[in-house]
Amino acid sequence: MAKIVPLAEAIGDNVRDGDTVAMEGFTHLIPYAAGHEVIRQGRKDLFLVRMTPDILYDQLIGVGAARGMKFSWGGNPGVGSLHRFRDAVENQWPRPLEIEEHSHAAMANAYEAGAANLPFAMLRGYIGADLPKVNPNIKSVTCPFTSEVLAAVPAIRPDVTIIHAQRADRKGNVLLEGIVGVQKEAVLAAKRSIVTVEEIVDELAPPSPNSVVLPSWAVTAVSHVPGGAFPSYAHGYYPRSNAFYIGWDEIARDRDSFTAWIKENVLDAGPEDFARHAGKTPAKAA
Amino acid sequence: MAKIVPLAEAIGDNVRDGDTVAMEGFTHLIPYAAGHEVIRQGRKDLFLVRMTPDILYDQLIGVGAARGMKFSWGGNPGVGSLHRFRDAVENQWPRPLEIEEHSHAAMANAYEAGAANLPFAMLRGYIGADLPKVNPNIKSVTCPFTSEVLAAVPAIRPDVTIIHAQRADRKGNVLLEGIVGVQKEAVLAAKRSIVTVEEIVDELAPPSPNSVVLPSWAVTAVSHVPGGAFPSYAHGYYPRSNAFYIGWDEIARDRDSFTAWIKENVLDAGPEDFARHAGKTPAKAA
Amino acid sequence: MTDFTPTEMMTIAASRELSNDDVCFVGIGAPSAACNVARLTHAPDITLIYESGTVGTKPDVLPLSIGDGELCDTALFTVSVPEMFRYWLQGGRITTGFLGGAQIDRFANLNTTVVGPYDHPKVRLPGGGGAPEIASNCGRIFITMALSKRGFVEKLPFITSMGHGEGGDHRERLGMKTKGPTRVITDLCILEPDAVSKELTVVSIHHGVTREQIVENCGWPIKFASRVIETPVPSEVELATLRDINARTRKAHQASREAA
Amino acid sequence: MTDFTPTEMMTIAASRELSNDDVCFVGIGAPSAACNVARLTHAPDITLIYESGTVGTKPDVLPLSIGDGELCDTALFTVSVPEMFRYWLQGGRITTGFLGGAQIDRFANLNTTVVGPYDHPKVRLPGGGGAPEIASNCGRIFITMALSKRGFVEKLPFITSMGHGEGGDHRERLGMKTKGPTRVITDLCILEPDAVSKELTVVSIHHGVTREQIVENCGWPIKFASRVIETPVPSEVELATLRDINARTRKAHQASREAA
Repeated sequence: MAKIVPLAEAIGDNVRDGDTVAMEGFTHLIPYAAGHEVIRQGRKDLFLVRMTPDILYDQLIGVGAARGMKFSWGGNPGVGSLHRFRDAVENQWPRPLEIEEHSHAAMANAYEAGAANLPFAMLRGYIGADLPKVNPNIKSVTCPFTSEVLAAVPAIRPDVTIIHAQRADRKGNVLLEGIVGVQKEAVLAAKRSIVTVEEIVDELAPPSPNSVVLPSWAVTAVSHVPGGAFPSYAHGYYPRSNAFYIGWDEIARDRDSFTAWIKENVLDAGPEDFARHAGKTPAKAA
Repeated sequence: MAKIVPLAEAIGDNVRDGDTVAMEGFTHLIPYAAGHEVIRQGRKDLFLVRMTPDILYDQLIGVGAARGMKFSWGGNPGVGSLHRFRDAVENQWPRPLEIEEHSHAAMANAYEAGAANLPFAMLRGYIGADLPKVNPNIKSVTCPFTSEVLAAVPAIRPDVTIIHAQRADRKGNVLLEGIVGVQKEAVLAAKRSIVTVEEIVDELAPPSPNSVVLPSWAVTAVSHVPGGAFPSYAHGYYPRSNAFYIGWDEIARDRDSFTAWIKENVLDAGPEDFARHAGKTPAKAA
Repeated sequence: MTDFTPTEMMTIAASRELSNDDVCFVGIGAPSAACNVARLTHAPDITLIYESGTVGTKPDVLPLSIGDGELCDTALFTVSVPEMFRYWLQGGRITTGFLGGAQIDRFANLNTTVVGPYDHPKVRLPGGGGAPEIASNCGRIFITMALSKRGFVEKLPFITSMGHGEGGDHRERLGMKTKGPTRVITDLCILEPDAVSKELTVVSIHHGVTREQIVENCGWPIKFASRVIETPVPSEVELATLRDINARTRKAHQASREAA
Repeated sequence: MTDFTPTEMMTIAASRELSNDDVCFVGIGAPSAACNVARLTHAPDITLIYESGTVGTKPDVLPLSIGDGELCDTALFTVSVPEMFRYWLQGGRITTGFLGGAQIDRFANLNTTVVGPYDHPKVRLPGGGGAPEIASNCGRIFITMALSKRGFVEKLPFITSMGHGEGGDHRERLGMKTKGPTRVITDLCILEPDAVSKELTVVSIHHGVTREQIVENCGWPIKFASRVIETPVPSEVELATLRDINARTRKAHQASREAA
């Protein structure tokens, strides 16, 4: 059964130095508040996993919390580069970053295989592409019926997965809605999981019997952090701050302005500071 | 784009003698009206696929429409045997029935692989079980990373899949809700597909953005057949007739009473006869 | 209470093995009754899953099929069948699976496939359904079956799902990390696999049942543990709960028969 | 209308290639604009899919990211990302995929991964994302990129996604049954792979553009088809539609900037 605890406690209990950590969210529901708490608690040597490392992972890389990253697209969506990520790969600042690079399809399948307790995932993928030449974790498997050769990648099994969701009930059952990405798979593939939520309610009340729900017994900890996905968004609560994503380009381009931003907005701040983003501009689909 | 046509036309255009046909439904939403239309149109030499062949496949087997069947559990749920299925396997009446038998997990994975356009599915399955000794379509595959050996089965790719759903809109987009079984996978795995529905509405209005929807362009034909899942049920419309399932045991036990039942309720009837079951006893969850 | 049927005793004995922390893969019949009695008595927070995809169901009446509407109506959520078998069962999320069968052997292997040769069966049974993977992927397995010579046999014609195979460390040798069948609950007694040989052994005898009855109703020379207890008789609450849910179930199925 | 920018011409030329029967895997930027112009002009029933899982979206403003809320709000339905890549893309349900990149070669292979050696890159680009499998699993691929010597290069340092590989029947030899890149739409002209060699060849030149400009802006000695037409200039409706959606998009993003 999930424990409902403050965010600092959830991170403190479940994220350890050296862990393989997936903070997932495909544009939507990115767990920014939880990621900032990881930075504040000074976790180090993390191996980060995420399909689309965006600003949050740029921040974790920029403060030197990560020893490596497994990913499939590392950019600022619609804006351009992740400057801290580039600085780490191109100049080893603030430390070298080991990378394991895949395609989206391979990562999505690898999470799926992790959730399904399979050792690997197979896909019709990487045909004619160069990634298999530089990534030894891309191999192949042969169909025992047709002899067709398919790409194979290891299942993703994080030590801990962290996601943000719309709401939980008081037992710790969690509802996700909208662009749900790979979050369910990432939680089920992990040894431990933390979910931050916009609201904790008496009745979960999923709108459909087939809604995306994570039962309490499949989650380790739930924390109430309104606004915790900002500048990403929470469908039904608040919209994405495209302006923040555009503005980040300038902040992250320079090591000093980045470091100053982290001090002011992460190190000297707390999860409660995210609350001002919650519901400030109601989402259309609320 | 799906064509919205009468059931007789949908079956006439899309189900051919000798086809591999999946009429899916896991207790819920079983396409009885469509199956009866297949019998009425005299299709023969069908290779039937279904995880849980129940009364509908007992009927198809009993009239001699099937040359073979791929399945994982062939019984009358909660009641007992399928007598027509047993008669075919034990006594070759009315004709021999080739069987390919799997476990539920293997069938579910095989449909999933078909929908994903993979040639085979793998699973942690069949360990210590005898089915692999009698079914040459159960092989193995070795993980290229861990050397673990997993079971492998061929993907299911039916010529045509037939399902029943709650509703479609006028463009042919389809909504399924409740126990959705393997129907989405079975449709996406097939070359052609037919969906019978309780209602055709102006707006599909799924209750959640993550509802189970089949878009019109992934479906071949949609037919409006209210009550078309009876004696199975349609969540939100009418409940399962457990009494019919219990009563079938007696009807099907004897070749003559079975044949008489088919003549009266299938050959001399039509899809419109199912309408009397629609909404007669409103479902709790309506 | 000593006024109970052997089937009631079997169901209640099974229900007692379950706790609030269990996530159960429930089958139709005795397992469904046992799980729901547990939920309505000592284990209100138990999670019941039916292979039709319904998770966290709290049915008011027992389902006739594994996919009755009642299960979905009262579930926390419902997933597709591929997801059920991939993420939840194979994913290792189920603590306890229930199985039964037409036949069982001394190592708790089960047959629900055929009597006679597979290609020319004397009796064609429904087949395994979810059993082969339930047997290997659940944390532990409970089996409920009435004890009879026809059901408890010396040698199975077909192994539908593996229990302890040939006994001993056979499961480990095949790479399985789950416990397999840990209890076989019958209408006369409770069996457990021997710690080393894994042969099913009587550990508890139901009230009013004799060792002779047990020996006579088993198809192999059945062994008794060095310490055998008497199964505590059903409490009033247990029995009332079971009879209530059975009565509600009969009424509901009758109503649906009349409406049909 | 002859009062249009090269980027507008590129977007509108791309939009014309799409029809009501298309199921498009849409990328951010020019492809998103092109697909939505098609939807708002000659192809109202076109199906637009974004890799975030949104199917059948009809956004009123163009998304900044592939997963903006607008896409989900206006979608027929939204699936998980694994389902998107497994059932819909790999499942072979997408007729047309859009790609772009930092660099392209004469066989329409693309690089969005690195400039310089992979292990010690001069410039680390975002990477492939969905591109490797979009390139192989969609029925056909359209590429939109501005023509420039930096982008259209003699040799790629890294092949992120394969177009026609080494040319000729390379795709068939690797077992692919899809067409690969069938059109490269630039701000100056439209290229198509030669029927046999698969080398990109100019087939249509935008109004006011000279052959010299095209030659000067390409990193390899670019070939012209034996018959080259002038790309029809944008119609008033096309241009108005594109400018309207761009204006709505600017306004929406500005609003979100002020609210931030």
